Amino acid sequence: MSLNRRVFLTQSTAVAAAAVLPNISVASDTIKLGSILDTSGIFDAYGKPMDLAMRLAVGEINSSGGLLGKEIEIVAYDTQSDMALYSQYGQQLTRQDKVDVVHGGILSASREAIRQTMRKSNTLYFYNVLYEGGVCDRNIFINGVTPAQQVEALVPYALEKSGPKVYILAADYNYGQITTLWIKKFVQENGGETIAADFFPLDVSDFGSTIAKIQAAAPDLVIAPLVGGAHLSFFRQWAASGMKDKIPLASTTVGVGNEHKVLTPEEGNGIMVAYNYSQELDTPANNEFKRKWEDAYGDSRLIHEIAVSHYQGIHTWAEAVRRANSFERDEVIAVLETGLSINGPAGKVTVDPKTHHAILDVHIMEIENQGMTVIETLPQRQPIDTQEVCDLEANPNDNTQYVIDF
Amino acid sequence: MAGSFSRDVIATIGLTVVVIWILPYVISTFTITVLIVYGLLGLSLGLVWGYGGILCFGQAVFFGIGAYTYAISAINIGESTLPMLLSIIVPSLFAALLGAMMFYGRLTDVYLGVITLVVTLIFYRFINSTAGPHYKIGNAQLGGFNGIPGFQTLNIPGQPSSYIWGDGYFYFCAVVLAIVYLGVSILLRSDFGRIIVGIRENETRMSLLGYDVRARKTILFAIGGGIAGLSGALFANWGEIVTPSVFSLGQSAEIILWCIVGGLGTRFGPILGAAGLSYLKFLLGQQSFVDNTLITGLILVFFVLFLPKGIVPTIVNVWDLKFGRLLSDRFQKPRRNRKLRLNG
Amino acid sequence: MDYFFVILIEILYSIASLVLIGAGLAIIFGMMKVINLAHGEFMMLGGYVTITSVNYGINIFLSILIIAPATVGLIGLVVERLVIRNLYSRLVDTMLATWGLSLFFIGVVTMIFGNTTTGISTPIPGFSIGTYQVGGYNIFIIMISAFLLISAYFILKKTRAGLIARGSMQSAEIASALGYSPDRVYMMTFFCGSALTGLAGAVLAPLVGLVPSSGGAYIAKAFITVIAGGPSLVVGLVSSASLFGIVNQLFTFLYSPVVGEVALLVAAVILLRLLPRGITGSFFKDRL
Amino acid sequence: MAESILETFGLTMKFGGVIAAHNINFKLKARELRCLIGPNGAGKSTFFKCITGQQTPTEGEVYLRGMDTSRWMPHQIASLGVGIKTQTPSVMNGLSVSENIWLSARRFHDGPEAKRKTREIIERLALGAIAKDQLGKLSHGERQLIELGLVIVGDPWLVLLDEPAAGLSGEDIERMTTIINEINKTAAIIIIEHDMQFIRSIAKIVTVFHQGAVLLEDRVDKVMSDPTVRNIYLGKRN
Repeated sequence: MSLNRRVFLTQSTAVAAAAVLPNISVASDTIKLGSILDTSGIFDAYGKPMDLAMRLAVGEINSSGGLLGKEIEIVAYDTQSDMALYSQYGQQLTRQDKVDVVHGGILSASREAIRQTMRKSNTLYFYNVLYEGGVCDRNIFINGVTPAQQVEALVPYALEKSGPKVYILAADYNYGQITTLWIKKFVQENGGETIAADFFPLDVSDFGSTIAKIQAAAPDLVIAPLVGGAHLSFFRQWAASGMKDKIPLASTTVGVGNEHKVLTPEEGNGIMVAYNYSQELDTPANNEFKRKWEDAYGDSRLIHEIAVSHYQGIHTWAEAVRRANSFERDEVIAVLETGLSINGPAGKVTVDPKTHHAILDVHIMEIENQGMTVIETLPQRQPIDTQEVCDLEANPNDNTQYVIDF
Repeated sequence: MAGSFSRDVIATIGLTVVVIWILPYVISTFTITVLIVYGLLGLSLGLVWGYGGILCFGQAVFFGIGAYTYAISAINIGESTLPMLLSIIVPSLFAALLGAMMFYGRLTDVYLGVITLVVTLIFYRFINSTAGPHYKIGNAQLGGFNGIPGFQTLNIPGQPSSYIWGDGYFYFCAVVLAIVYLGVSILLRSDFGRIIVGIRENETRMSLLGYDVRARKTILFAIGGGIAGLSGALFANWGEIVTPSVFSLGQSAEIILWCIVGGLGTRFGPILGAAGLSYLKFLLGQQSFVDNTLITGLILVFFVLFLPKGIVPTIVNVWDLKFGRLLSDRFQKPRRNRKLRLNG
Repeated sequence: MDYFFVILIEILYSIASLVLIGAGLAIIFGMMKVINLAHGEFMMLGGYVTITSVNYGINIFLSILIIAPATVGLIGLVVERLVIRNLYSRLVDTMLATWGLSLFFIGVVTMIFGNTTTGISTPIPGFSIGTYQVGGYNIFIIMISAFLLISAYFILKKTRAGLIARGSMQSAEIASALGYSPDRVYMMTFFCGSALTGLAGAVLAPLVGLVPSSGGAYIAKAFITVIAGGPSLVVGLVSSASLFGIVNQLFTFLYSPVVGEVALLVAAVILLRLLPRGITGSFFKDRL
Repeated sequence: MAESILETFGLTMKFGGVIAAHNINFKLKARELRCLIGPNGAGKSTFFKCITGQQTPTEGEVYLRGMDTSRWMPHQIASLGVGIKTQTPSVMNGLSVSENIWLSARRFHDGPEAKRKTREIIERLALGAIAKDQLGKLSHGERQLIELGLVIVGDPWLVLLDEPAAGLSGEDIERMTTIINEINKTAAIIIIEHDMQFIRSIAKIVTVFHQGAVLLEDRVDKVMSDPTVRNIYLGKRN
């Protein structure tokens, strides 16, 4: 870790030296918001609603007079679910289009592909997606929930509803690995026991032997942070083998991309989840948001967790600009770091000054007839995982994605 | 093998100068850089397939090994010179090993395709499943699906804090491509190169003439692997992150597509194909009217059906028909003497 | 003991699904020496046809067993007439063209259905062996595969169509000597191969979440199974599917699905290195 | 009696269930010219392939100049000084005549010498006018001749010719005969042929293959008048 950091520091000083290019902002009537999302290719189920949410948010701001009297101009690129295009369009946004802020990135790999570019070019960057946590960089603001925020809420509830023996099935990448560590930690703290954890690459779609293995191990609860289309097969095969009514399921991912709407009620009902948002959230703010969405696009069933995070991220930025009365990166960051809050469709969202992550409401929910019914709401949860390793107030030059050691 | 070598050198230098001076007015240098890197990758398969007749479905493996070798060694060493060299050596050794296994096992055609395809898949699967904290080489965490970000990027040899980036990196890549292109030209003009072309034309005959076909194919395969590895390292430096997608079948497939569209059996064709199609992909990303994959697919089918030789050879043919005839009229050959005669 | 049965069923299921995945490709490759790289997309189309027709309220078994194969067969026919026909005996070109088609189909399906995962649930409930629950649909897949293999064997062995098919596999001239234009034989072959592929995609659809790029997961496996099987159609398919199915499942049970997949791939490399002409190129010669 | 440069002992080649060559014992002396005849599928071409290493015999051995080469690779055998012209011309169709010849010359000679040798062969076979032409565009007869050119560049001491006269006109056959006699001054030759006229004009001893085995080996006139041979092979033709 220490060497990593040394490298980063030398790198960033060199970059700072090289990046003293004059950033002359020509007075104009618009300001540019860069958007970089996969709106085609295999991740477009996440990206398309995010794109719609972004346009909705910008539309609202513009129709109420813009920001500081200027209209927001969207500069959007479709990265086609190709990580190489992130680097390319990231450069395009910062060097050629010279945007004032960038919102976007979906997978962690895509964020890491552009994060340094944004940092080097002093372009404020918002990443508004549920992810594995640990990014510590003063130039980025992260608006999605992190594993600890979810797991801290989900595990005690799920353990109480089932029993102490837990079997974990996780997607084999950073998110899955890190989430698994947090699950293990909270299972232990709540008096349970993790009897096994299996990891699956994102394209595994045959879970037959795994289901047999689970039965041999006979857990009381299966927690499944599985990701993507192929992994959805697990829930289907689990139900098909008749296991669904025997061992309860919990997940930190089903529903993020509206997966629960693909599963039939027989397959999905009863899966326990914990997120910041649900379409079934019956609050004035959410009903208002859904109404606006329907007015703009018709079908509000497309709305999902990260589309809402994205929407909230854009409003957070806009609010900070208003309060700073400036588009300058440093002034906007300074305002954000005061612990700025906004009220979004999913409730109050507050910027955590130490980590630049979000303090937000987490709802424990159960999937019911292709919807997510809220069981319990835990207000204003701290991003405790990232807080353990990251303190930007103390180390403003930090530029690392930490992996939390247990 | 038409044209003299000196003409090649002049053309290469001329083209490089055009790319460096004029193209940046049209396309941003950052984008041209990656087009150049892909051009280099296209050239590597263009050499192996177009001149050696080896259809490798897994050229991306060497690209990926190059990129990962660079990233891993750059994190551990903290300076870029040795990692650059390693990213050529390691993939080319691996290619030599794989090539020896295939060619000495007398595998051809379809079976060669299957093996290279399967090796690609193995790497892709393996690298994708290295998210766990125990997958660590020295200080470098392999990172699974998310890849490796934040490694030391290219610096002036011996000065780890003097980075070559931005426009400087663009010039660097352009010059690398020009050098490799000339290197390939020299190789193809050498006896080895001409023998390789003979093997492409008729492997059986060449072995019946006494050439050890297996060894030569292995060497060529290793050279191609090295070039692909170099382009992988350049790609890593450009994107400042490496992810398992460099090993994906899609990546391998794209390289084949570049060669087909640009033209096999030429050096310039695959480079043009790579740069052209990647730029097209980049442009298509700015519209959402038609699905990109669909267009790529149609281009491929169209070329196989109607322009199976690719763009560059077709243009050359048309050129020859138009202007070549004038020349050959002037230097009309004496009428063929069809009589078989035995002198001495 | 119960656990042993569960494992046995999983292994059989694994073999059966490899047979299903490989069957269409094997027929087209065996008879026409065409490697159809759009094979995975034909399966994906079979899946989408099934899901769409089920969503329109058509009986699921009707959709799987009749509608999907027929539709994909027809698509195959069109593809053969428009593209493949022009490329016979150009192995590499057919591979490239069909690969282009695969991208084309992915694009078309994406434009129609989007990239969102879709799926239907399995129509057959699970049952228990001792204390274990097993998917009933897995048994259905095993039965379908067995049925396909047995009928393929008898058709090839006993019927006139089988005779023509076997003749064409030896050389196109034999078919014309029997009084059939190779052109028509090829057309029929491609139709049958595509229909079978569509069936495979349809049968597997209820077990997986389907996206337009799902085909990619199948093509490599199908390719490996068929090539490793070697020249004999039925015996080759069964022997390589068995080998890979067993290797895959054993390693999956012992370690994890990743190790299982990698073990399968490594087994394929070793096999082709030792038997460059596939299993039936060296053993079980002159069988079907 | 001169030493044998080629000997096979019990050479047998099986493909699956089919026996293509069965227990062939064969001897050839230096600078001998031998013809192999026999109906299609008699195992003549398989016999050639076993000598050149294109196929590894299932059983038995091949000795070339006293060395057991049964398990050698084709290029190793070719490097000894064995050349073959295959049944259909096997040449580099995409390359020019001089490139083809050069490729053969380069195998045995270094840079400048290879070039000199290429020019020499082109002149010797009177190919100057078509030296720059692509082989794929030439006639069958021209390609036959060029393939022969490829074979003789390396000054082999054993040359195998699989149907050299097939598809040639009468005039060209005469020339082919001259070339073969020329090669025969320095090398032993085995020729597979069906053209009896041609065989009569060229061969002294003929070996008859039938169903993968050697049926008979004798002087050409004796073979031609042998009733069994006439029955199985010539009978159908005459």
